[in-house]
Amino acid sequence: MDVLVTQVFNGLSGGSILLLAALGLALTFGQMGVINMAHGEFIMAGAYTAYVMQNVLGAAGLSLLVSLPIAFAVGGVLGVVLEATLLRRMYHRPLDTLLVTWGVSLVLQQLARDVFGTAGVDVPAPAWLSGPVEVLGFSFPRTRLFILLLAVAAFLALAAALRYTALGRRIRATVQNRPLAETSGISTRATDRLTFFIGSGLAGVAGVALTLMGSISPNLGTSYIVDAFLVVVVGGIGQIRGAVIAAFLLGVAQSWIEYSTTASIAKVLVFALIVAFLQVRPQGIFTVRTRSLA
Amino acid sequence: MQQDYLEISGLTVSFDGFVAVDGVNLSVLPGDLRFLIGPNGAGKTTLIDAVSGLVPATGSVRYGGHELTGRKVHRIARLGVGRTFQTATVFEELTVLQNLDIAAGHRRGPLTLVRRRKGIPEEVERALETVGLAELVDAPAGVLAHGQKQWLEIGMLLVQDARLLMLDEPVAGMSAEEKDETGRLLQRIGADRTVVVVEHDMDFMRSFANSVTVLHAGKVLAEGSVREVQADPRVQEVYLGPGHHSQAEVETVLGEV
Amino acid sequence: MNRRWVLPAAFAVAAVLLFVVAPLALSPFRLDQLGRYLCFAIVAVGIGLAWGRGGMLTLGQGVFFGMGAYLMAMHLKLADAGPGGTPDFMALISSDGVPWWWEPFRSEIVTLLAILLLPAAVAAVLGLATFRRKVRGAYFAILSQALAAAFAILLVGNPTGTGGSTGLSGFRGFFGFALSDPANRLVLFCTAAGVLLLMLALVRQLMVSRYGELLVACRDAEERVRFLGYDPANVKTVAFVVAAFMAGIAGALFVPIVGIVSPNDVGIVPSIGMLIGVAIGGRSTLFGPALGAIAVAWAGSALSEQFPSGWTYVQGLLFMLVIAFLPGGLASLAWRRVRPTAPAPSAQPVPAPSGGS
Amino acid sequence: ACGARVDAAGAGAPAAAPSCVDTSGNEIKVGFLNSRSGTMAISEKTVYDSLSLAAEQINAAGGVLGKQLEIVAEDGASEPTIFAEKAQKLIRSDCVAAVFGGWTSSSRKAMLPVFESNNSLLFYPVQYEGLESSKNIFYTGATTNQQIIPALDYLKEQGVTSLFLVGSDYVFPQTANKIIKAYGAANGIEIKGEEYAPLGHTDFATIVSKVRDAGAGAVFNTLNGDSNVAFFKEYRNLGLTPATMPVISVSIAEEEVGGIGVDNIVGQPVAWNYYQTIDSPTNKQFVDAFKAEYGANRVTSDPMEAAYTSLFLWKGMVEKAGSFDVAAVQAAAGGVSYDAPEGTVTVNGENHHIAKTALIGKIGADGLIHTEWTSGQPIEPDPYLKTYPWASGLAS
Amino acid sequence: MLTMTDVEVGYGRTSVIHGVTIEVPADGVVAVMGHNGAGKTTLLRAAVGLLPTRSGRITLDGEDVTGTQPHQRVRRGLAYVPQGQQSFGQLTTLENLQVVADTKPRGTGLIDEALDLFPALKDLLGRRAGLLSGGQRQQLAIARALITQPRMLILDEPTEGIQPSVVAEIEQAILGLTRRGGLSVLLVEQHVGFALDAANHYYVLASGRVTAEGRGGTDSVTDVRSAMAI
Ligand SMILES: Nc1ncnc2c1ncn2[C@@H]1O[C@H](COP(=O)(O)OP(=O)(O)OP(=O)(O)O)[C@@H](O)[C@H]1O
Ligand SMILES: Nc1ncnc2c1ncn2[C@@H]1O[C@H](COP(=O)(O)OP(=O)(O)OP(=O)(O)O)[C@@H](O)[C@H]1O
Ligand SMILES: NC(N)=O
Ligand SMILES: [Mg+2]
Ligand SMILES: [Mg+2]
Repeated sequence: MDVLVTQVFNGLSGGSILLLAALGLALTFGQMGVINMAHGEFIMAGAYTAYVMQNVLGAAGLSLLVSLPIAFAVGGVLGVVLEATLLRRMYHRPLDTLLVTWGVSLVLQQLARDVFGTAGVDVPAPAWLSGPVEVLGFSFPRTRLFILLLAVAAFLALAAALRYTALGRRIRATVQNRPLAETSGISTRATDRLTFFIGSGLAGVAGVALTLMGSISPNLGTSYIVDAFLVVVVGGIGQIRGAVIAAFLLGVAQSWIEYSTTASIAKVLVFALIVAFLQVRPQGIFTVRTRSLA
Repeated sequence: MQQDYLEISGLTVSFDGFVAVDGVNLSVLPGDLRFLIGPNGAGKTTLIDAVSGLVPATGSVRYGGHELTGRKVHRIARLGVGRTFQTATVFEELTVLQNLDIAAGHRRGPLTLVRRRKGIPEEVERALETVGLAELVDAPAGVLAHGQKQWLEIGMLLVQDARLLMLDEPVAGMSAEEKDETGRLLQRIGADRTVVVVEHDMDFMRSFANSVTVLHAGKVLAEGSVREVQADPRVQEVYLGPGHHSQAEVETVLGEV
Repeated sequence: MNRRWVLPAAFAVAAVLLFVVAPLALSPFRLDQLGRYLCFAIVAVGIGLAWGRGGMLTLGQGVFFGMGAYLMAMHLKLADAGPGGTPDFMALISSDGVPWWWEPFRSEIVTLLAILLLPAAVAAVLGLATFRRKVRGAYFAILSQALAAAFAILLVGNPTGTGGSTGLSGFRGFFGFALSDPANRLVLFCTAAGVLLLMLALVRQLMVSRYGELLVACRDAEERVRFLGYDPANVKTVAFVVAAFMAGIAGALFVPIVGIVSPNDVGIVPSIGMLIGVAIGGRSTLFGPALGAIAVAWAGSALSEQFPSGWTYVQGLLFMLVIAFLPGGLASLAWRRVRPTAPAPSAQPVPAPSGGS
Repeated sequence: ACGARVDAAGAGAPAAAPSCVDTSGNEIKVGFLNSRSGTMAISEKTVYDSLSLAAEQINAAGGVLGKQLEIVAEDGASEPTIFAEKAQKLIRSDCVAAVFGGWTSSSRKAMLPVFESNNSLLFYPVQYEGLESSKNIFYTGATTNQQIIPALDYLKEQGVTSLFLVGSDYVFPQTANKIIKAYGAANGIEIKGEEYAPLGHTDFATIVSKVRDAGAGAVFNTLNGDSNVAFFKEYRNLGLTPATMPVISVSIAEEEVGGIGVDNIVGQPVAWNYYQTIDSPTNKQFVDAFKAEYGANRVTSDPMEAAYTSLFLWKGMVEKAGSFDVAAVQAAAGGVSYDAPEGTVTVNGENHHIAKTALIGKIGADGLIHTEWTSGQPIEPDPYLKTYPWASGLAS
Repeated sequence: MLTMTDVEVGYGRTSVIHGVTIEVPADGVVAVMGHNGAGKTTLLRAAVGLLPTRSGRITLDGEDVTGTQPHQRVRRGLAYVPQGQQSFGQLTTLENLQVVADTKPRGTGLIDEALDLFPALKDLLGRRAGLLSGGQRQQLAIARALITQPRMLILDEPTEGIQPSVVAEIEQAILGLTRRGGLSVLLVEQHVGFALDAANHYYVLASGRVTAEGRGGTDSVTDVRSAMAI
């Protein structure tokens, strides 16, 4: 029972971290089809934003909250720059974006090394987030609860925006058929940029959250990028809700397997499960059928 | 040869509860140029999809002594079933010649496959002449205009040597002369094959159909000669709405009788 | 020049450069270095087929490369240990002796066969499983990347069997010949060069064959191919298997030339690294991937000798600029020179009405 | 044209090509081989810095045998393959007299055959898993009996009777844990659990939950790199402290403390052979010189000190031999000692490791490490643990 | 309303349209005819801005729009129904209409009007457009264009794939709109009878050049047929 509660919580918590890292990708990859390997470095930029804010503001409690919107903007601006300079000309060859953004990721990592130094830095958690909360004899780290809430909130906001707003429709329409969107009166360039801003901004937010969990170093992004993509793939491309289910499933699977084996075996087994899963549902949890032969 | 006919019985296709093809029975014999008409959304394309294996269906589709339902797309194709698409789909980066050569080739063994093509195979040569793309033989298919792609698709069917051909709106977007040419071509190749053509163009149908099946809301509404079908009040109702319709009205929509 | 002679001439020039000029002009150290580049070039030739022609962006070539390399390394360790002996690293960290799955590789024949067949067989199973289920495009790319990650984790986590993160190193002999003897190293280099030329010839034949056209058709409109009676899964699997086969052989040659294989050579990063040369050289050309791989590996060594952190920037910029602005790779520049009247590639392909419209 | 067969050339050690080291001029070349790009640059850059400092000091003091050191620096790029290749280059193309560098065991293992087949010298400055000794390598970091075993002795003295082992999934932690288990079995310390995380693993919720639930007396931590940060943050978030369950670490040095966050790790013990806070004139001089060169905010750490020391040890060997010749240096090495910042160290001529004093320190609120316990005198290196009866079953 | 003067358009290095000049007067209906591959679609794509012109000028309402983006032209009152039954496949039918109506102040009213014209779409509002039949999608495409209340409507074979009765309705609707005034139409249509019936003026295109032109009306059918027969 103890183990059950702890491991389910750990799994959900791990899932919420994956979800935060993957949510922006669900937009830029799932919706726009850009395989942005630099997404991890946008996360890193968010984390360093928190570090800089910490140094500027001092007070840990305040700076964490202030960092969230600022990191969103930082990630977003990085994304827009990437979109406007390179990706703009590549929407018709999505696989190539993977390699271009891999290059961007190399450069950003090295840049971070040259600017912030190769050693990791620390952003202390504010007092109201340190230590565990005791509920019914179980202790849950406050930081993990905070990330769980943040992830769920970010998901709800994004899903609602896409589903119910004109902006959401515009984003989806542009992604579907660029020339048609353009001739329907939508500025596809502005829309692409905005979409990329939001998706990359979410990476920035994820970065701030991750400062509560682990190290802030130039290779921060590399630890999350593959898992984040797997979340989107398992969820089903173009499906934000799929990403949520996938993130929590992977989180729980990882923590359960890890509990009875080791973290390494858990990772390998989770990969194997994903391959097996794609045999059953090659298009992910949620599939969008179309009649085209594309 | 005697077995080379298409026999569909009780064919049903449904998507999440929506029944697009609803218990269709249909047989088409070789030499018969069968037109399949019906309002938009009647289920014509879905019917072809089901026969060619693109969508799962229940019921039975038999062709040449084989049951087709449940088979994979490429297995059905190997049984001599070919089709075109409502929006022409060709290999954009390959040349016209390469498109045709590939269509001709599923029977080739591995050894032929790993060898280089020498010259233009005879059947490809013939198809090029027939569909009038001889001059564009080395052009990438991606640069062809809409109509030219449709011709190329027909050419691919020819070299594929399909015995059952299903064409989804093959003359959409063609000029009158081009339609006539296509029609004559269909008659020629239909002489010893089983051909099903989906069309909205009533003039075209009238000129070239041997027999007509009208589909409505997934069901067969009427079947017979062009004249019989045009005169069928149920067909008129489906196309024109309920009530009696003047001869002139019927003619504008269903063509001169 | 008559076009018929271009290709044989290119092969002849390559042969002279590799078999005559390089051994005479380069110091043994540089020759070893070039030998390593040639291994990457062999991998690149296969990637050119699978990715350039077949559209399969395989981010997991490190797995097949690693299989070939580890198979070879296991054999060399066992051979060094002598009949019935236990390789040095194993004796140090475990007292269990040689694991059962190492035993077959005491045999030279078994090892060679395994190098030729095992990566290809694994690729065949993986390829059929994924392509049959229509896993493709970005899905395939990311899946293959996850595979590379999992493979590296497995290697690291199993030190008694694989040497863990340290990998396998310290080989003395190669099928009985001392690896430290310069004459043997020259033979090794020539073997790599010969294999490269052979692989180029093989891929060249596949590219110009009907199979090559079919592969491009599957890349561009996989579903359409089915209606012509082909199973695209088989078509794609063949290219994937050929690429894996080449990667495996390259890995096997890499081990005696470089003297070590470790998880660092097989994970996500090296797997992507294997693509960069292909992209830069020109993914859908014959010589482009091989030349690109050699050039990139050379630039890596040369630049990092001068500016260690600079190489990371250069590598990143190469990826960004070449792929964004020169998708055909450097070969497309050369091609323009050679054939100014070449048919224009449709620069702006008709915007595919995606998403089922 | 086939070259020598393995057997024809003796036991796999065919005669090396003659050395090309040029000793005729006023300068002598030495190679520094560290990762200055890639993931290991974080650590190895610091080693490179202290090597450079040592070279500068040696040159300022008149060089080695009257010759100025000319440094040829190469980047190992965090890849063992590159290390092997660059080592080859340094030896054969640049003709250096000795090479200093390497960090990960994989980089060392990759270079080892290169140095052996060329009969050249490598000075390796990092603590490692032991079970190795090559006549072409000098190991100036600790082997297990100079770090792991003293740490266990310390824990035993503190009354710890049970341990939980947490490490990264690779050879150093795995070997270290084998030794710890054998020690535990012989000394009545119960091992309550053993967990490995892949390198770069960042979610320690499950592992830390297991650690908490196991209720051991202490945790023995062989995690490497970034994983430490995630581990200690999680540890503290679950309310665990040095008082409830201390975590002794063997891979966390001064530079890492900042990244983990002092708050998260303050009061936790670590085991090394050197800390910046060592109070001795030699160390003060080293630290001051280092800060003067690289900035007051930089810290010094064990591997940096071991690298710095290695250059002086080589100088000592060369001067004792009166020659740069490898065979002469090898012959002269035994007994060479140096008054290093960590204290006096002496080269063991048998196994080419050095005798070092073990120090257990605690992380202070200032982010530095303060000595708590010492082995009192230098411990003779014993890479194969031959002098420890309980370890006899470890390596056959 | 719309003029294209001496425009040259192409793909890659090849030109497809060579110096074509056409004019669509305010409230006028102009038909463009020609064989497959004549360049009709290419011409229209240049008119809406999907393809850049290599030379020549395009004006809309007297203003030069040659270098502008399609959406900017749409904001100036242009609407385009491309060839090939295009839609936003993953959006529902309703969302396909909304996404255009979003740009308009009283969008929902416009959607209702469009649905009255194509009642068949009413039952399909919740279905993804990618799942519709070809004809249903084409109706949706025309509805989408009309929702923007264009002053200049560009139609590329609008009745292709649509059932005959609906074709008749579409023809009536287009004629009705133009006769009501305030709408100019540039129409590519294989259905020569309808095209000339609707048009005030026609152009025949062959190999990227205008080879014949003249006044609309059913009288011209034979002229056009013979011009196209060449
Ligand atoms: N995958 C699907 N999911 C849901 N509904 C579908 C799907 N495929 C087709 N339909 C619906 O089935 C009906 C029949 O479509 P089909 O394409 O067969 O019509 P059609 O007769 O070919 O029409 P048209 O003449 O317009 O091409 C349509 O209402 C369509 O929306
Ligand atoms: N993307 C493209 N790249 C290169 N050439 C193209 C492209 N699209 C069309 N073409 C060429 O331009 C010419 C005109 O094509 P266009 O589509 O404008 O013809 P069309 O008159 O609309 O024909 P249809 O009646 O078949 O629709 C054709 O010869 C075609 O080969
Ligand atoms: N030698 C080490 N710590 O890897
Ligand atoms: Mg249809
Ligand atoms: Mg057209």
